[in-house]
Amino acid sequence: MRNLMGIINLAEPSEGLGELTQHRTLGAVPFGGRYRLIDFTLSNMVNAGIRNVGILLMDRFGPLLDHIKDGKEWDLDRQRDGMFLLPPPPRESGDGVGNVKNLAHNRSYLEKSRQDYVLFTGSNMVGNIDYAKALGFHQEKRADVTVIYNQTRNLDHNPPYTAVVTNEDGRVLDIALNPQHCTSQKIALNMYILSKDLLINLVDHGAARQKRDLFTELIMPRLPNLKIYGYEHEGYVGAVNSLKSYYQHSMELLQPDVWQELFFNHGQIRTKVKHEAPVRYLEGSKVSNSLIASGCIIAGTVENSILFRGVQVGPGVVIKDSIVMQKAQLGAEVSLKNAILDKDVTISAGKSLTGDPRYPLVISKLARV
Amino acid sequence: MRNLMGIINLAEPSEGLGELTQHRTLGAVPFGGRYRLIDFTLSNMVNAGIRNVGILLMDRFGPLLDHIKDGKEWDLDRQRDGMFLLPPPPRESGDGVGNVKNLAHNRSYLEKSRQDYVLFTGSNMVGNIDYAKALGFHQEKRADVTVIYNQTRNLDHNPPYTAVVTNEDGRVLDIALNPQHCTSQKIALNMYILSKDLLINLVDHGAARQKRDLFTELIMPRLPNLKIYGYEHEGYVGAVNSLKSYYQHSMELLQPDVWQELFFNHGQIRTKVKHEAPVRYLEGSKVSNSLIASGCIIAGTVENSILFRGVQVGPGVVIKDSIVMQKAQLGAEVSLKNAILDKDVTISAGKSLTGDPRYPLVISKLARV
Amino acid sequence: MQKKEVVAMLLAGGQGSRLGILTKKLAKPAVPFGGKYRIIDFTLSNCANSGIDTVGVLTQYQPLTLNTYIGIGKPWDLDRHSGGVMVLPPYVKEQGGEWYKGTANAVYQNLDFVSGYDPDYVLILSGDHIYKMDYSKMIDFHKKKGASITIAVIPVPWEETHRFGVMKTDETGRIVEFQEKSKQAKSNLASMGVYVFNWQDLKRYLEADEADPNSSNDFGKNVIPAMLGAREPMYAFPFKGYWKDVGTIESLWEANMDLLAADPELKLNDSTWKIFAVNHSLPPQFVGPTADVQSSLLSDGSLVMGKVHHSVIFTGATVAPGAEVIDSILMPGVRVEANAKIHKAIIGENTVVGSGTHIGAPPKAGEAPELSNEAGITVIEDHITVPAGVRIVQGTVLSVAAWPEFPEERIS
Amino acid sequence: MQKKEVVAMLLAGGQGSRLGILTKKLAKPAVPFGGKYRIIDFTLSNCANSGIDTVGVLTQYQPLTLNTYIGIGKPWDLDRHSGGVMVLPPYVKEQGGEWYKGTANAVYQNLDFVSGYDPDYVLILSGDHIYKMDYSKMIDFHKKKGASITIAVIPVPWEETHRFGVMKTDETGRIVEFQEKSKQAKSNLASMGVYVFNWQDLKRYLEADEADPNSSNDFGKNVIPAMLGAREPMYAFPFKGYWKDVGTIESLWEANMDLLAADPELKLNDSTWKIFAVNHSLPPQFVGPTADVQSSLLSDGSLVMGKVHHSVIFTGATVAPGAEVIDSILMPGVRVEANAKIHKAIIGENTVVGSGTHIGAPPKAGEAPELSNEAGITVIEDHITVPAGVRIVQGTVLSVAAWPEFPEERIS
Repeated sequence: MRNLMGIINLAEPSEGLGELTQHRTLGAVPFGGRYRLIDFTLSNMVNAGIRNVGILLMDRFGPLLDHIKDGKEWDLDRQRDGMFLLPPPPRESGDGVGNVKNLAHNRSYLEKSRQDYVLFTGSNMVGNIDYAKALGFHQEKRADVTVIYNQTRNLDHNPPYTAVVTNEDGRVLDIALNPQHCTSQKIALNMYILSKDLLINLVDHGAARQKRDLFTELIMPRLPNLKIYGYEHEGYVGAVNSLKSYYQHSMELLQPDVWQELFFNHGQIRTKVKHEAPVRYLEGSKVSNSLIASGCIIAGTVENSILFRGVQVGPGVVIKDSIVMQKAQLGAEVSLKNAILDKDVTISAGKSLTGDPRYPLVISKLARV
Repeated sequence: MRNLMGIINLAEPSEGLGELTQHRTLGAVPFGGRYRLIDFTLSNMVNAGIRNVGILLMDRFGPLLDHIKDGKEWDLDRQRDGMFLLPPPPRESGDGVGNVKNLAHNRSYLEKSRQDYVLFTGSNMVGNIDYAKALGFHQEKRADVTVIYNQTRNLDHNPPYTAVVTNEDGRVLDIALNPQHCTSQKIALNMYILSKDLLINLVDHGAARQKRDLFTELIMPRLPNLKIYGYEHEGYVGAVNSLKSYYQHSMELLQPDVWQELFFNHGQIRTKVKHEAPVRYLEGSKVSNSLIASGCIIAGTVENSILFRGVQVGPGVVIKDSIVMQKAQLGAEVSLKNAILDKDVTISAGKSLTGDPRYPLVISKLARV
Repeated sequence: MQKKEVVAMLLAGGQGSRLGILTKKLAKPAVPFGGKYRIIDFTLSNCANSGIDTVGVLTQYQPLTLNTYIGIGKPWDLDRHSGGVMVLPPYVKEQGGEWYKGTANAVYQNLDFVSGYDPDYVLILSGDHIYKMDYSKMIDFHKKKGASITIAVIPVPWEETHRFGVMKTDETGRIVEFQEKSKQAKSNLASMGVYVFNWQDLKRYLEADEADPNSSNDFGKNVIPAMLGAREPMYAFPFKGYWKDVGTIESLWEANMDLLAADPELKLNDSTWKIFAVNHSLPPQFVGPTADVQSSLLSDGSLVMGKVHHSVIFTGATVAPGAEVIDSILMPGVRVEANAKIHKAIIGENTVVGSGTHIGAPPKAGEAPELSNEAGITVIEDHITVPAGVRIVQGTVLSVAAWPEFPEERIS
Repeated sequence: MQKKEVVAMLLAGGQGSRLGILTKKLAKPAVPFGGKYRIIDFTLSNCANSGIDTVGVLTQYQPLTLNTYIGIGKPWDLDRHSGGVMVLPPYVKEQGGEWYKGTANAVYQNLDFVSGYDPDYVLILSGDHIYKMDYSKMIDFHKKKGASITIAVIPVPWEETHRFGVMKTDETGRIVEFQEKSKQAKSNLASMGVYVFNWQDLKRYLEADEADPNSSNDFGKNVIPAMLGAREPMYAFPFKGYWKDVGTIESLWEANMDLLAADPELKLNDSTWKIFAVNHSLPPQFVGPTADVQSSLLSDGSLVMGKVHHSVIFTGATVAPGAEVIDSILMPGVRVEANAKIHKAIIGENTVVGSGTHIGAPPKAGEAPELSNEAGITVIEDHITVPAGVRIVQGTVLSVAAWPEFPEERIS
């Protein structure tokens, strides 16, 4: 896999996550009790043997940098290859610049990289995807671009999404963005493989023509001219692009088969290390069907929930169907249902907060309720 | 020194360095054969026992991040304290935001830090300054703010500069920015110590009133109300804020006493490690009064010059009074005088480039001449 | 090399033979403890939290796991350009090689390492105690007293004094008498095996001790009595707080159980004095729909579907539905299958307990454990599979090597 | 632990006694070489550049400098979560401890370490050769041949064959005969001490070798002849390029001088095959106004005001005005004072050569060097001060311990 490099694009829209992305880029959103979203993509890459990963930075990257540091946790602190932070170009106006300009600004990094193939991905996919197999497919098909997709069970997709239609050989016949009437069960995962030369060509062409998005503005219009193939990832995958999908995919971790597949069946999902004590369950604690991160101390009730590091659940506290991030302070008799508490939230004694599974209640970072 | 933290402000003006700062922040400007400007300030801090350093990022920080990584070279990759990258707030308009807003945006970092005192500096000072002594002075005088200054021999300063006047006790009586008629030989080094509480108060006050610069807009106007002292750094120091001063301070390194004082008399100046071979001097090479970084191969003539890593000086090449950065490719018989070549420059055979000591010729990064 | 005020020398070479099968392939300081730690984490974290940044770790017995674990000391902030942690095994010199003969000899053989830092003080530590201690306070005390050696002491119950070296001190704290494991103790202040020496005094006494052919080259037996005999200024530094030597199966089990108290004396969650350890990227623990967890510690990557009461569950251990684990310790990666029962036992790393098997079963009439154990704690070797449906009587020490006919005869 | 296709075992335990005072406090692989490297850098860099990421380093003699130097292997990209570099000293097991008896025994005692990675192949290396080699090509060759062992070989001049183990091969490259340091060599293909073994074969032969009480437990003397006797498929992998055993003062000096050729066979500046080393934050070298530097290598932090011709100047060494250094090696931190002369000499680390002193002076009539040395290379011990105005005759080996009356009598 020495011949594949990865580029993780952080310049992707994240408005759908509301307060969760107010101060952080999408890849830095905490997920699954101790991770951040980018951990899955980064770990998948490293597990596939990728040793050269560029990260296209956009704004709100502070928490992300603090999380990934020099890439040591992913064995990417290397003398040769390794992890590279690719800063955006200085902005001309107040709005985002898009990934094409960002890539163009970092063209010399692309040129200098020794690998022939590039895996270009977003940072919001939760899954354990075998990129080595995907590259094998790409090479076997002699494809120009290989789009990785997942087969879903239904046709009721939540935008934003990209549907693809392929023939039996895997050749992509159609690509559609958020179609009103979707007839395909194949949903692209915002990750594709192409040769470095093609990528540089597309970027050069696009940058000179004020294009912003590599996939929609430069690859999609070339469907007739390029050999675009679809590679199916058959396992679990969740795309986090809205509060609803964040909540839904979080809750799916509570299915033992998903927990097992994501974290144990394939390579490890690595993340930044923190020094926390094991979880203390006190006498009388009632915990069921929950993921609990280290450093928690639990005397109360936790059901169908995810607790991040260092949450204290006093006696009388009841947490159901909720996600509670790091260091939340919950007063006596607090009750939560269908809620998402961002980091360092304080809830005063006796409060009862209830959201809806489709519209979970979100409490922003550092809030005091 | 566990009670002093450092903040390095990269949000400082750098237009004076022209092409050298086109793609990099001032602190990332290569200096002295193998360093970047920020190495001096960072190393001085660490040598004084400072273990918590925040770096206020602005724009063009790519090369800087690549250089300092997680701070390991400065022993700042720590479980407690360490190095923190402080990103700027999202910009409202196209122009810079100033260090006050930047500090305000990172207020929680300041609050969480365990130290009582803050050393606030720029990134453009070349020197070996004992900050531990400066803090001792600050505490002994019970000062509110201690400004570190250097005594110069003449009154002909190059703007930008800040002149201070002190009484015998060291109390600052006057501060002036670029005065037309300067009567003081005491030039402030853009580094000062104050308590963390005072810093937070000033930032809170200033941020709410759209102030941009901590020193000129918040500290200077309070000269009548605050106990401001001046601490004299007695050794060598160079402030790099223009091409002329860049060239001048570079050339000063060729004085053996300056080389000795900067690099050997006090603590080490640390920098990012690169794997380069020892310098090869071939038969017939003529090198005198020059600093040569590792990886160079020399057959020609080098006089009063600084060669960065991996420069090849073929037979017939003559380099005088010049600064040649990393990996320059010089064709046969090339001759340089009073020139500054940025990284990866190619000069074709036979060319002769000559600048003036006060107006050195600068060739930008990656240029082909 | 840069001068250092203090260099710590951590004795981690002991086999810990009283821990039996737990230290067959592992030095005692590397034995897992408290759900996610190893014993040595407590001493190394004390160094980190006390600002000691130069530590030599003296190893000799089965050091591979320990060496790998310590690495360059990153988790304890000991990966420093100047100083940091250095593992010091015995080695061959021009005159040949020699194993470490005793605690004092181990330090003696590494005097060159210490000299390199030209320290004022040397802190001698052992790697097999569970406690939190600010060594910088002890060093301040040592300086203030002008001592040549300061020994940390803790009061122990009088009936246990015979297990320790005890100090008799005068009203200023100066040590006037030292008794090593005596039946007629004159004091209940036990040495914790933590010493601060003036570097020059340490060097002098170690050289003298080495020159004495009758010495067993041990700090407690030889060096300290010699210093007392020479009327050196020796002081006792009183320590308050939790301290436990986990040198036996019983004390190791007890120290783990101590963590499960409603308000444990040794707090692992204290953010001002963290216990650092090598952390692995394991997912958060999963407590299943049918779980019942009470008064227990659980670590990352564990999965509990059954009942866990008053137990310590290490990283990656799993407890299947219907199984119960009570008053027990499951080391990393242990797998307890459905309906198995584990009572008052220590299950070694990565061992599988088959479904329905009962470990720590009360003996039937006339039945005795195969290999008896103090205090009735059942211990199961690491990396083995105990088949389904087996009954293992309480107090058994199950090692496959020592009990080759296992397990057929024991299937109930 | 994760499976690895290849595990490398690097033999670094030897004293290197033929290097004399250069290895008094230092294992041979840690001896400085080439201006900024240590000998072991070449082998470790070969591993890094060949994609070998799991390396055990077997140490025994004076390992402190080597251990500190290797650390967790960061400069060679060997600080990995899975695999990486691990220093393996001799250790005490349940049955007691045993020093490494020979190269084969050293690996035998660490079979557990290797097993942990369940490798297909084991690469045996030594830490005292200067060369650049892509081991992955040798492993490919080994696989293609279906060999049980592949031995890297290099042609040597026929008159030197008696110094090596030589292989006679058939036309397919299969080894048909092996002669260890024989005077009647039948081939000039010398073994480089680089072996690829099938893991299972290695294990089997090491266990058999260990069981043989008459074996000296050495790969060259025992294991390889035993395999040849059993008609195992053994192949020779021909290596082209620079390779040098730097086991003597003379060969160490020569190998350094080889780097000074106008077009050296071993290129240090090749960016596709970098030699990695621990780098220190030292300033660029300063070549002063009065300097004259020709055909030399100079490293970071060095300062030259005098004449340096055809010499290797290590990090931090200084040459004062008027001094001259010719055909010599100045180890790290050496200080040559004004007007001193150094000819064809190796000056040990941090030694000071006083002003006007002449090292390597041609003998006057009837004068002979105090302690003679092959090839007339003068060697000065590390960390000493040679006073001003001394004359040291060429070929002297100057060790203060061996020559206590130094230096008074020698002042000219």
